[in-house]
Amino acid sequence: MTTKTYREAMHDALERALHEDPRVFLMGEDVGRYGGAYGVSKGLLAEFGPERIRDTPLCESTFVGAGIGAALGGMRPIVEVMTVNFSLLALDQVVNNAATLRHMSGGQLSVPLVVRMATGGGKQLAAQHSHSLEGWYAHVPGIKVLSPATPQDAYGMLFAALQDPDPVFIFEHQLLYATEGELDVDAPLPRIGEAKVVREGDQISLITYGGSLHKCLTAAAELERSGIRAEVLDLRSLRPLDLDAILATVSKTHRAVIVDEGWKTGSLAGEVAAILAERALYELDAPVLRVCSEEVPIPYAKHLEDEALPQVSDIVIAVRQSLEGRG
Amino acid sequence: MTTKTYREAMHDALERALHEDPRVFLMGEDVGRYGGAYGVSKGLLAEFGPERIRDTPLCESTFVGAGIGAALGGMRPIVEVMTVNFSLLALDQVVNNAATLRHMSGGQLSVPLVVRMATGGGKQLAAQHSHSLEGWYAHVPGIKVLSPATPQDAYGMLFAALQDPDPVFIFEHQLLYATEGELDVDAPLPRIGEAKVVREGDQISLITYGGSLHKCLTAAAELERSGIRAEVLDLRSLRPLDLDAILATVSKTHRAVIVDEGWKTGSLAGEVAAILAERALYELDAPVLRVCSEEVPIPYAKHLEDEALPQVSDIVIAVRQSLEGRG
Amino acid sequence: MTDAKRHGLGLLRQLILVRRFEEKCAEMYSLGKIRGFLHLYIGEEAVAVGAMNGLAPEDNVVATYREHGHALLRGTSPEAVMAEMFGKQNGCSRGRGGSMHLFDVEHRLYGGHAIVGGGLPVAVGLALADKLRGRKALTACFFGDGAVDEGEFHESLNLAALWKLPVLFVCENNRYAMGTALERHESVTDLSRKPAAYGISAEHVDGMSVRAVEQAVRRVAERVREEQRPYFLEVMTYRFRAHSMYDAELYRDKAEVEDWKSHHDPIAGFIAELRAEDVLSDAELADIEADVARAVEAAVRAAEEGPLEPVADLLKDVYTEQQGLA
Amino acid sequence: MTDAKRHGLGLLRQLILVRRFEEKCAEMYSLGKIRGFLHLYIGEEAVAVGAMNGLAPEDNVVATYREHGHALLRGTSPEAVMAEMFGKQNGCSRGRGGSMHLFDVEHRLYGGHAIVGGGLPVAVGLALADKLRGRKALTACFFGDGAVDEGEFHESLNLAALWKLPVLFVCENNRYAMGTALERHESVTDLSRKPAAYGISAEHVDGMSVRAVEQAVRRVAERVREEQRPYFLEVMTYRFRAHSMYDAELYRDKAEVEDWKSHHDPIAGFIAELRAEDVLSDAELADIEADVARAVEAAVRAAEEGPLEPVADLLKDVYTEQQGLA
Ligand SMILES: Cc1ncc(C[n+]2csc(CCOP(=O)(O)OP(=O)(O)O)c2C)c(N)n1
Ligand SMILES: Cc1ncc(C[n+]2csc(CCOP(=O)(O)OP(=O)(O)O)c2C)c(N)n1
Ligand SMILES: [Mg+2]
Ligand SMILES: [Mg+2]
Repeated sequence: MTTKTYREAMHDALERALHEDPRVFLMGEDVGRYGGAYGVSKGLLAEFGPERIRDTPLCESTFVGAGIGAALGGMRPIVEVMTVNFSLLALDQVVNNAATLRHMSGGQLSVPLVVRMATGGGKQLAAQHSHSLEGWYAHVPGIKVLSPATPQDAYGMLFAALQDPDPVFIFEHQLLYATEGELDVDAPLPRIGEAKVVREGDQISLITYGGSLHKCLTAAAELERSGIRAEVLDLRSLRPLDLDAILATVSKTHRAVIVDEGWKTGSLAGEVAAILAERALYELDAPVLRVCSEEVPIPYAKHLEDEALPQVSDIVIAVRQSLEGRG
Repeated sequence: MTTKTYREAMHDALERALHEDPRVFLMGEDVGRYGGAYGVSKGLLAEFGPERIRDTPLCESTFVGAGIGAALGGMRPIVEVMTVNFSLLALDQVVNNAATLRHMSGGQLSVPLVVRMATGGGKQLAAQHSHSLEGWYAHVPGIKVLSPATPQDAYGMLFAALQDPDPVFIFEHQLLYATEGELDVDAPLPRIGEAKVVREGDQISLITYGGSLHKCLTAAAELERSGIRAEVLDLRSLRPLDLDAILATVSKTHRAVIVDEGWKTGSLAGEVAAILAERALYELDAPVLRVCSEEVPIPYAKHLEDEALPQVSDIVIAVRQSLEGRG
Repeated sequence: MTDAKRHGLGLLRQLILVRRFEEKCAEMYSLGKIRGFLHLYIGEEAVAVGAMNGLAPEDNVVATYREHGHALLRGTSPEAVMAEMFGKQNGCSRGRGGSMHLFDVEHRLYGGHAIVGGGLPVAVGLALADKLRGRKALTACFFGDGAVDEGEFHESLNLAALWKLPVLFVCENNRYAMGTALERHESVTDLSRKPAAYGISAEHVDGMSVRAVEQAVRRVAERVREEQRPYFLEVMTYRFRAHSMYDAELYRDKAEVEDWKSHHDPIAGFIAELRAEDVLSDAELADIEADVARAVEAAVRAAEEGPLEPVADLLKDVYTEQQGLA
Repeated sequence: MTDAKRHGLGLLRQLILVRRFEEKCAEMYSLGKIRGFLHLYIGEEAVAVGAMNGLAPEDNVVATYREHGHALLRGTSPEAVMAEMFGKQNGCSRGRGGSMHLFDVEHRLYGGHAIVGGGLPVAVGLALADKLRGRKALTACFFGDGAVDEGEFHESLNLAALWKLPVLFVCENNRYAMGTALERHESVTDLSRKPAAYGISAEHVDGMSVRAVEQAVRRVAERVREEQRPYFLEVMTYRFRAHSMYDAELYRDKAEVEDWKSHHDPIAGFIAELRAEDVLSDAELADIEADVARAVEAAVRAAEEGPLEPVADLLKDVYTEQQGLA
């Protein structure tokens, strides 16, 4: 057990995966000589050479598609799509190929592809570089979607994804790379589809994932000082969602605030709220609340960006509002 | 007032728009000589010539982007993206340009662009040609999304979209083109953001849009024969959603079944359910139910496709289930 | 029978098989047995017949939605192809793909892609896998002139050239992308001039001559496997039928189509060639036709009789079943 | 003062303005006044200076995220550009865009695009609008060598050529796409060979010579407006600084960068030229530097003093406000 940053954990996982399985290779824009836009793959080119650490041209659709093809051809590609913002250019390959090929071929093909990308805002990168679109990916049957929020999950989920025979998309919130946490490289792998209660409480459930987890934990700590016991559920797997865990926490606390950096309308938070409306209506003592991004292209100026993105204070306010709701 | 097919109504609207405003032009794959993949623009090339009816190469990203540029440059382009399936290739232009340019430029620019596309399944076109992704578009601030379900709305919404100074996306379910309805070309234009109760009832609300509207109406008629009075709300505008209308119908009936051809997880139906969980919790006498597509790449074989897509019988079953729910 | 004769008759049988098979498809479509989109290859058969004869079994094939011929020639049985179009479980994709999505991993046919241009990146990836694994095989990627417009064409050629991948790009230039004539969708209509932008060698082939295609593909395929570099063939052909069954063909003259049919039919042309060489008798031709007719009938029968996949299996293979998991 | 001299000194002032302005940006970044991504144009100034002098005010400009120079030269005030980077309401995009999204409709600057390749289709559309409206103007579209890899490059050149649109494609080839050298992202590194695939004429220009760029752009721009056809300029240049402020520059030798800086600096080079022509005195140079320094200081002051947009206006202009509607 050591303390590592999220960046280091993902780096170490990649390094180990490349060591352990000759079918694994990494490709994407600037993963090699540059060391990765977020520095995750720094050093791997020197260690594994340009055949296995492949700098691609700028062609998101084609290098994601080539990842699909290489997976069909017996390799275990890990594709880094610098950020989710650019992944829009590759979405056809994701939705129409990666997600369909197994089912549509009558089960003949598998696409054991892992795609990693940074997501989220908070660095004043403005409207074209601050998207949180993992909720869209979670809509697509045929792929799986993970959202590690800790170094331990970053590490473990890469292996869970590599062991999975189907395409797995890993979303890494860009503000997480510098965060630290414990890393046990021998810990059992996380199971895809399993959420986790990361803080226990019995008055209200904060349901969240990825970059918003830390905001929820901070909010929960703050609330505790006012005597409010919030439970925090980290979804971790966005597709499949862990319905049992969602229903369990709400059945325990009877109130839910869902926190998600996506724009509210059509957000993944909306899906969780819908699940509650369908399956836990009689458990709810107050309306479900969502803390999401404002419905606006994320602006550059810090005060505007802060206003647009979910903040700890927004979570605290939502919790108080929920607790004041009718019981 | 005449009877027209949906196809004719959209054709007539295009024709009139081209007559009335010299800034309007139509571009897209096969809109000219072929007459449009669904025959909507047949005859327009002969009438308006190749400058205004422009067959494009196969380059979705670029002709949508060119529509954005032409709108910036003072034109009123109508872009036809044959189907939503191919629009994935243009999603970067939609999300990163059409939706952002006004806000991100500090209000200097407007993008008066209209994009039309066919959507939906039901014609045995298999996994790559049967998507219902309008819910994704409804997630994006900066654009508006319409879903006409009748000839009258097809006609009126084209003009509503053209009059709007911002980008408007019109989704035309492919099974609607051959359907007939009354068309009054002098009727007042629909307002973007306005849903419509198309059948009154007081026991349960069927909330739907587009290609699913007719299924809901059929189900409602069938239910009436068993004495069940279902109200049918046609959302019509998917962004912005008409919250008032959604809340009004559920406040009246206290039960809701949401019908949407998108895959259930992360569907627009989920957003509507979330709105109810947030704002109408105490109005609900039973869990919200969603009738959506199964979470599967839509298969070719008819019996499998039928099983995958929402059917009238699924709606009827959901209604009965809801009515049996606790009051 | 000489080898040359045997080979010639073999090619002819393949050409006729694809033609008659698809004529039957059209008939089955009008009977409602086949649904959805159906894109016929009639007129273009020499391309796939020639190409598949020039490839090796180890090579991978990626094709478009106009791929009945490619599947049949690659080795997928007519039964499996017809059953697929009938939506039956004995179809090569279990009835889930239909006409546009024929898959046959045993014969290394990786689809059947219905998004124009969408197969190219996949082909590049298959070739990358082979290169990394040291497999001496190429990936043949078939696509139309319309696909050349798409960004993925450009990206895929660049990547294949940059990484020296064994991809054989085969452009089936039938002069139309749906209803849009080549000169209305491409600024440079000589498509074989495009690959120079990537340093990829390219040539034209007469796609109405099965022998020309076969020879070109065989020659070039060896080079691709040897040199581990992509190559581009522009195969000049013409579609005799509508783009799909929905197409009223408003965009081209009947006379143009008739001219192609009467003067450039790849089957009539090849029959004339074989006759001129004195290696095809009327009886042999009749035998081939009879043999093919039997094969097509058998295919229809298998498709008719094939079972439907149980509805309960709808969700099967959305994901791969994993040991110990549901 | 002769016209030639006046023009020369004007160009020099512009070059120095862009340089000093960006040096100040770097300083402001290290102070935390500017945040987010900041891509400096230092080393490449002759491209935008030359180009903007060769264009007409009626022409449209579409640029990338490395566009401070383009904005300044197009006519946006240093105050408005600096304030934008400070996130202030007096910024040219009201502080919402930042460094990567400078907009100035008055000067026909249509961004500031941060998705590589994403500006090209927009430029094509602007040119289409002009053509349809009969405006005699072109759209100049700036993009990097990395953008050439993207599918939209291919699609946009094809569409512009096919529809004969007045687009001047200006490729700012600085030999790197972020950390990836040209030869590692492009199969054919002579990018001026690409436009032939679309029938578009192309040429190289020395991007370290402001006069070469200006002359080429002026000459070619007239042709584009006259002939109503696209044209492609590959401008050879080099980025002296890191890709953005986050870049440790592991991918290129210090020596390579030093060589470019000492032997190819577009400003030092132009100063030497002017001196050799005897049209620049030390005093004049000092005046320019002082004048520029004042302009840059004024820009910083305006940025410092500018107001923040009220948080209550966050949602303003997500949509256009319509008469009678909220
Ligand atoms: C990305 C995309 N855009 C549009 C379509 C609709 N479409 C199907 S086939 C076709 C024409 C393709 O022409 P070409 O590549 O020449 O192939 P051909 O049909 O002539 O064999 C079009 C526009 C599609 N399937 N995919
Ligand atoms: C579609 C897309 N992919 C990746 C990126 C990340 N990125 C930003 S700039 C850049 C390099 C672009 O290089 P080039 O076009 O040569 O322009 P330069 O920065 O050299 O001026 C990359 C990869 C992006 N912004 N957009
Ligand atoms: Mg074609
Ligand atoms: Mg560059």
